[in-house]
Amino acid sequence: MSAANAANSAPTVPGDDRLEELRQSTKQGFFSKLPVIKQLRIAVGWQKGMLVTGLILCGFFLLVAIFAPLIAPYGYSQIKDANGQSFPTQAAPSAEHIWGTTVGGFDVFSRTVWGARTAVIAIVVAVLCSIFIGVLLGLVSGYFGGWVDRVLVVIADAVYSFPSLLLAILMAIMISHGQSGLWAGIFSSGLSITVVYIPQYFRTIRAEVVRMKESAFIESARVIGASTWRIMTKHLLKNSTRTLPVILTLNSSEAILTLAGLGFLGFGIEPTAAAEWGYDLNRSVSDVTAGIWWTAIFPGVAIVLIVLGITLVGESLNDLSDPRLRTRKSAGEVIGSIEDTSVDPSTQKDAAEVVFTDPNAGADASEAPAANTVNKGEES
Amino acid sequence: MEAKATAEADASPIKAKPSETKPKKNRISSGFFKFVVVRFLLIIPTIFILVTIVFFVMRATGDPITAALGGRLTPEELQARIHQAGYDRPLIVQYAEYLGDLLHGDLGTTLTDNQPVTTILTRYGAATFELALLALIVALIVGIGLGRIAARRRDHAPDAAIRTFAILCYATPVFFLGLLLKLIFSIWLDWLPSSGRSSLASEMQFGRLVSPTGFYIIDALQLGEPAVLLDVLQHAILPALALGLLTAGVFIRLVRTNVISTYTSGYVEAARSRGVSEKRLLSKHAWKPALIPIITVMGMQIALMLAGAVLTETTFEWKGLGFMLSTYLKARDFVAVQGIVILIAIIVSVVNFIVDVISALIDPRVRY
Amino acid sequence: ACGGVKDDGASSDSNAITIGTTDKIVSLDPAGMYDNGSFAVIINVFPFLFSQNYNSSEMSPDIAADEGTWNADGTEFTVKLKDGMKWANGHTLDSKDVKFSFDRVKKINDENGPSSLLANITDIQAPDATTVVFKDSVPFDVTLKHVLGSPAGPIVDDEVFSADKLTDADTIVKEKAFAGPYTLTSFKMNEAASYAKYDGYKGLTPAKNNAVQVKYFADASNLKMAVEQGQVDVAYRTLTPTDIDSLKKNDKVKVVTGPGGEERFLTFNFKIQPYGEAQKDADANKAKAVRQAVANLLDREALAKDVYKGTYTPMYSYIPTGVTGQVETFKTKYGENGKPSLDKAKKVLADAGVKTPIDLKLQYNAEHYGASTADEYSAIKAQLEQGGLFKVDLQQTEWTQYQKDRVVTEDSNGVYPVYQLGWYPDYSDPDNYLSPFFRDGNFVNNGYSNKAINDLIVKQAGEQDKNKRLELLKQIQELETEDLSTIPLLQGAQTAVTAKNINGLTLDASFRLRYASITKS
Amino acid sequence: MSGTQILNKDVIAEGDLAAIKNLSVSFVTDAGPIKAVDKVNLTIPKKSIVGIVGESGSGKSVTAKSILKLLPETATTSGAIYLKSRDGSKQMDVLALNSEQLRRMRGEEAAMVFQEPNSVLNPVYTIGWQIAEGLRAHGITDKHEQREKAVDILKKVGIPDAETRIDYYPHQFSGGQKQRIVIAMALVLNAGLILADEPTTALDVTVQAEILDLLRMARDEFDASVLIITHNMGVIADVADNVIVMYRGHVVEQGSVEQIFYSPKDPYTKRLLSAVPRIGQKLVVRDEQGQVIERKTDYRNEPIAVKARGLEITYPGHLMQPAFKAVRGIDFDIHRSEVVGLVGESGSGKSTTGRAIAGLQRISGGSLNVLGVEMNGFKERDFKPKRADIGFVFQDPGSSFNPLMTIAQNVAEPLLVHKKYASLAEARKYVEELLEMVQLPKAYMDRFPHELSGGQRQRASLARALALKPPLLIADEPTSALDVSVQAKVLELFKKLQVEIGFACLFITHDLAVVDMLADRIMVMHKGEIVEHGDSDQIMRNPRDPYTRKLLASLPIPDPREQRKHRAQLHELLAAENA
Ligand SMILES: Nc1ncnc2c1ncn2[C@@H]1O[C@H](COP(=O)(O)OP(=O)(O)OP(=O)(O)O)[C@@H](O)[C@H]1O
Ligand SMILES: Nc1ncnc2c1ncn2[C@@H]1O[C@H](COP(=O)(O)OP(=O)(O)OP(=O)(O)O)[C@@H](O)[C@H]1O
Ligand SMILES: [Mg+2]
Ligand SMILES: [Mg+2]
Repeated sequence: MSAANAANSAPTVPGDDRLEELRQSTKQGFFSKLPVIKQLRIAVGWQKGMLVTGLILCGFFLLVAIFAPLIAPYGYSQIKDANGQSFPTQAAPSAEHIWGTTVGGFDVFSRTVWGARTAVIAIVVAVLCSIFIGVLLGLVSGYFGGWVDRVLVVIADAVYSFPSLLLAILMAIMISHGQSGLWAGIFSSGLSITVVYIPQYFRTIRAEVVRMKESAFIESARVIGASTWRIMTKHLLKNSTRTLPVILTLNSSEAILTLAGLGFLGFGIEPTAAAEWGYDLNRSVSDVTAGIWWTAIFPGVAIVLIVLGITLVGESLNDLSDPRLRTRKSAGEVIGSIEDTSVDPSTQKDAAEVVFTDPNAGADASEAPAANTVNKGEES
Repeated sequence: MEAKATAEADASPIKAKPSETKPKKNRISSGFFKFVVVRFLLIIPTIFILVTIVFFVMRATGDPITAALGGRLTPEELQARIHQAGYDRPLIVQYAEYLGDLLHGDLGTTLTDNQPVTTILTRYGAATFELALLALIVALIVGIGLGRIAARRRDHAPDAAIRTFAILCYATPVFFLGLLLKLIFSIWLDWLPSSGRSSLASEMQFGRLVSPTGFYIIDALQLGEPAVLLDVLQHAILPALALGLLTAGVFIRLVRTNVISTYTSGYVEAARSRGVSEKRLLSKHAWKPALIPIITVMGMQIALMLAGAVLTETTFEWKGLGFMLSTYLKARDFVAVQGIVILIAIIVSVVNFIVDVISALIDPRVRY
Repeated sequence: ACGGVKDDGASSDSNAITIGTTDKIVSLDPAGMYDNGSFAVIINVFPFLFSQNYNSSEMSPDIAADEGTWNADGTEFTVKLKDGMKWANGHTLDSKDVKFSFDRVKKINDENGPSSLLANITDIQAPDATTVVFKDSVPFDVTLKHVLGSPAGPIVDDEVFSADKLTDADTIVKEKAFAGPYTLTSFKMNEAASYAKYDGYKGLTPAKNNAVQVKYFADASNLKMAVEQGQVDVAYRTLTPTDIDSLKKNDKVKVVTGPGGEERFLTFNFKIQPYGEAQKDADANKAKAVRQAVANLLDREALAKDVYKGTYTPMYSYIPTGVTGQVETFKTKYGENGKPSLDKAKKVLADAGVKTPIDLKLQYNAEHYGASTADEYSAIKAQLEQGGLFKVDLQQTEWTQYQKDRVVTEDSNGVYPVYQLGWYPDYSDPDNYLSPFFRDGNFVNNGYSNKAINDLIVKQAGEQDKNKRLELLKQIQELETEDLSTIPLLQGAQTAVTAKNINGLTLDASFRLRYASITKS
Repeated sequence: MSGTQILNKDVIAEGDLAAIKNLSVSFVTDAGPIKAVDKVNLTIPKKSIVGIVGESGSGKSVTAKSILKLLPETATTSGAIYLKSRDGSKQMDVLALNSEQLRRMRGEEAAMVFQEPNSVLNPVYTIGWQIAEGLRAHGITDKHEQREKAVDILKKVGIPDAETRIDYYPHQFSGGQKQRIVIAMALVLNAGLILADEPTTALDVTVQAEILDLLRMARDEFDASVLIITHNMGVIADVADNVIVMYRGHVVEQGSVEQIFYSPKDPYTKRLLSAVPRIGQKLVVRDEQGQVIERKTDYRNEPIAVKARGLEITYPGHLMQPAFKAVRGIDFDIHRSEVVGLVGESGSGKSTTGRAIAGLQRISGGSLNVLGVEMNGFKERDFKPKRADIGFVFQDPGSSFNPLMTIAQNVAEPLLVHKKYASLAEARKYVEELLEMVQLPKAYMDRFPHELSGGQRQRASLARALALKPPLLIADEPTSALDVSVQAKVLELFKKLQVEIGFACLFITHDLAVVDMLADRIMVMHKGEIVEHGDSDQIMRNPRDPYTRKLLASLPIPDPREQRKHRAQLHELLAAENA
């Protein structure tokens, strides 16, 4: 990750990569090198605020998703309580149903909570599948070039330029041909989103690979005689995926919106298979006009918040990984001086002796501590 | 153009120094036209691929006869009708046939309501176009305005507020936003109509037009009735706002990032070192170079806008292509869906093409 | 800028009655439609030989001059037409038009068309200008008059319509090929239509108003807002239960209801239902016990009230309320007075020696039957699971696939053991609720066949004597209630919401909204 | 920082234009704040050229930028920068100016010429517009006047056809022309002080000489003072009147150019001067005992490793561009254990040739025989075993390592690929030896490439190239990314290894002095052709080809007196050429 930073910052801030080294020399735990943690450390001010807000939101929804069975008082398709008493329909929020019930008698709170789980699973399915396929295709296409590349690019561009929701709808109809059980429903939605995102990963990875293919370290691997397979797996794969976290978060939020859109248009997951916010919103449209606000507001706000959270994280990561978009604290205590970044090898123990035929050359150069030479120039 | 350029050179042989390799001043050279033509031809494979994908996917989604009469006729009768319509022939034959028709410019007639697809496209295309245009205006005003403010006040409170607003625009599904807007403006305040493109009365008025354009604003002007125009505008506000804000969210971000990155570039710093004021740096020196990536992404955004239009149009019953598309999809009317998809593909490709040409024109570095 | 404006004042009648609907039109040409939305337009602009009078389920002459007569062996049905009728465009309306209309439906045989309804009619003759003779393959076919009033029955102008292909809406409107209570003055497919009273109509239901305008909505909630905000005077078909419920409380509008012909039912696949014929443990008795247990456990009232808020009513019979011959056999045979009975269900199963709980895969289709179906079926699931007799696995499949999967064919036993179906009648004759379901070669295709019932159905279809026919219908229903090929659940109610100043709106057993009766004060 | 910013009392000595007092600058970085410039004091006399030299990162640019207060928000400054207005009427403390005063000062009193002309010109505006922007900012709003002035200044800096070229976009100019335009932008405002930050680093020597002439013109004709920042002692010797030496954020020495070159006081200055490569200075390496070590064999008797005849290399054109012939039929041989230097200006095809030998670039015509394999139409499969026999050292040591692999992994890569060792663990011992050979301590083995300094990385890169003890090494500008002092060490190491191992070597560089130190023979490339090749002594002292001569004459000698003569020669040569 820090390599990514060094590469990024080199053209804009002079000497920044040397600073990177400096930072490395002050030992840090493995933990702080993890993408998000690292960014969290460098963020300041509003930027930090936005990142933290995003992380809190994401974490919150993740926890809700994981502990849904504990948090939700009822099941997502439960319409009778333990005594066999049917829930009231469209009941206003009350002690039993803190966020009220829907037209079908579902508990809004429970469905909203279970919905988080569906959303998270859908994201994971969609993003994992599309990353896997997209990265693979991008790698192959970018490295080999040729007509396979050209064809893939045209296809990817065609698919990419096609409104994603439409494609997702088509895929949803096609995939949901089979029966839609719990997982089948989630998977079919997830997969229909996948199709939309493969081209995005493909494009990103391919661009990165094409750029890197010409770079010195890939060329040096070629000079060495490394096989194509080795170059792709050892050298290209890891290095080309550094931009993924950002796209990943941004795509996750789009995945949620697509899932909700599918649900809203009635191509999504069945209510008895899982709770899905878009579907709930669809069902609550007529409630809203009848003054029954609680069935729409909660799932709606849940969508907004989870997308907000993910997008905040994604955008912050994006800004923080681009030095031009990153702010730093504006003043503070000086922790190091320029000495630490000197590239003059004379102070380094391993320095080799230099001997020129030039008789003037001062052969010994191991002294010259900088500190006591300050202001020397003033006399002139 | 080439001929003209040489003629110019001949006419002014003032300093005909043959010394250096002199770059042509006139950038619109034959090379540029070659670029335009090649770029234009690239549209064809894109459309071909989309048509192919949609054709096969649509066939895998079922047939319109079952969709319409499945719960009504006996399976034998259904099968007979499917056979009569030829939907049970090998797919590849149907595909070849469809492509053949397509090459003759024949998009076919819809299966579910027997209308020529071209009619559907012109009639509903106008509606979508109107909505997209209005939304684009909203998006551009909000997006560029706020985006530039955010870039200038970067990392201060206004920036954070604008960015959060942008994300919220983007994070709120258009149908939820639509619901809220309807709730507020048509139910509580009762200011604006909740759906449709015009009231029934205006609709009837449009019937009087000899040559309706399908753009209701233009049609209302044609009619010359202020009441109709007002009615049409009132209907357009909410959908345009919903779709426009959705897009504006993306635009804000786009403008902000790109302006910041040009604003911190070498040439802006150099201009600053020559005493150019900050205001001018932002409005000229940083803005125009930022425009190139902005325009490129905005082109892409138009595709997303069409996708957004499906949801917006359904939410507000704006009877445009997106609305019809979801209707025809439900009816498994593959001819209609394919027709609309082709049109969308063409629009998207053409927009991207135009965007490429425009950015080639703006960006003097791109030489052909 | 106003150069391109036509001057016909007809379309801008400020006093017109405005109607909003979520119906969808497929075709304005009768030969190309077999759906409610299109038929709703067609009944108002085309004449029929026979149609139902207000609040009656019997067929009365519309442009026919008499009730029609059968010949001695019941193979020919002769109808006389009224004299001197004209189309709105001035063409004469005579027997040639009638023959032309039916011939072309059969000839065109459009894939979306109603030609299948005319299966019994073998030939039509027009011996003179006011006489039409139908040859029918079923002796004394009691359904014939209904068919003549069904989607296959509109009479069209032979000088405007094409004999062998569909005629497009623009031509029909431009040529004024109308002779029903109204003419269409402007028509925009699925967006708006405006009707003007046709004074030349001499049929059963002449218009009581001068003009009607219809606006087409796609989304019920928008239609609801429109009627609430006074943008339309009448909202008809199909508001959601929630909408209707909230509009009932709104005193700016009236809610008008009437019986509906739509039926919703559960279907058992006789091959693969528990203990079905294709199962390893096939046992006809046990299978029947399972069906009867289900019948005992269903609580129709709860469904109608909780899920549908009265927009559907409980259906305890194979023939819906409002149609002749209905006997509420389910009320007496299963449950307790219309309420579910767990004890009875347990007993039935125990008697047949069925092990409980029974795993039941239940399929439904909200895509086709409306979003509320999801609530309906989760309620049914809860009802069946109530006493622990069943474990229900609810499933849904995309509609076209559903249609393929549900049926039993020569090479497939179908995929769904129990599933949802719905039925919208072609005409409101009891036969239309029996033949399509239980006669051999029916549309349900669930592997059910019962010779006795089949014979009885054939018999009632040719029974001229009303009382005898009623007796036959009762027998059929009772037998079928024992067999339970399907279990009727709900009957649709028609609901319209009108502004306070709208009167005369009639929702009756014709199951259609006829604009003619509406008045505005 | 409140109070008066325009000072009335004289804080700057009579003959001086600017004075910096106790300037300190610190930056906030991801790792925390860092001090980049520490209590710097310096003065800039009127009408003189002051050069600042010092290693990379020593604070030269930061100092220059502070004069215009152009530092980013993350910088904190203390101290004072006093600047006299051109007419001497006003004196100001730059750091205390308010934003409007600052804006007016920028360009009018002091102007900046940046290093990279490509990024400093706005690509989407014509140069005329950009020049006019400066004028506009300083009160000249009349369009005609703006244009007139712009044309005028463009002519002055030697842009031909200024009247028409003024409406061109930056990309339509060559690198040297762009730099002239940037200088024109500074001159047009008639600033008293021109700050030139490495104005020639990106340019070829021939162009560099012209730009330096231009700076002299600024002093002599425009009466401006010029502060020039550079790494290149030759450039200093060529143009500077006064020199400031910076080291690690401090000014270690300031004095006249003669004083610095002939009697440096500070040890760093001495070291710097000694590390500067000079023509005619042969590199001699000694073993631990201080004995000079020499190559045992005479390369002339060795077999030929690389043989090119009529070698042509073409880059295929993309969608729109035509194909580009980068190498146009060249002949050469490289013997075993011989070092052949390949010099030439940027874009002449040097790298392309090197890459072709390494099998990285297909050749399009002629014949190229590398270690017995014909490269015209070669198959990767056939060539693969030979790859073990070829080492390649890249220009940028940083980017030639996989950033996600440790140094040990990177260096062991060729060993593993050619199955000399089965695993990294087994290879470790040998890698250790290799690193020792290039004098990198073991401790660096498990570091990542970016955790090493440039010089260390280049040494590791040498270790990797030599891991398989290849008989042929191609070094593509292996030291041009390094500071002179680091460069000296790497070159020395290189020479030592060459003597020890005796590989044949193609040494690509654009620095004639470097190649002279190292090479047995030299080839001069120009526009894809080899214009001259022969023994290095012969080429350096008796160049026959006019291009070689121009190249040599343009190369500034890091010795002010010599350089003065040398410059006269160059001018003669150019005059002759133009005649
Ligand atoms: N914007 C900045 N943020 C943080 N550190 C910076 C910034 N600009 C410069 N520095 C640091 O200040 C130190 C001095 O930088 P400066 O650019 O003045 O060096 P230089 O002497 O010009 O080097 P070079 O010859 O490489 O241009 C360097 O260590 C650099 O990393
Ligand atoms: N991949 C490529 N595609 C097209 N043209 C190229 C490519 N690489 C180099 N060239 C062109 O070939 C010519 C020779 O390039 P080369 O890199 O060999 O020059 P060089 O002498 O090494 O220059 P430098 O000193 O700047 O490295 C240049 O004009 C360059 O623009
Ligand atoms: Mg610098
Ligand atoms: Mg090179």
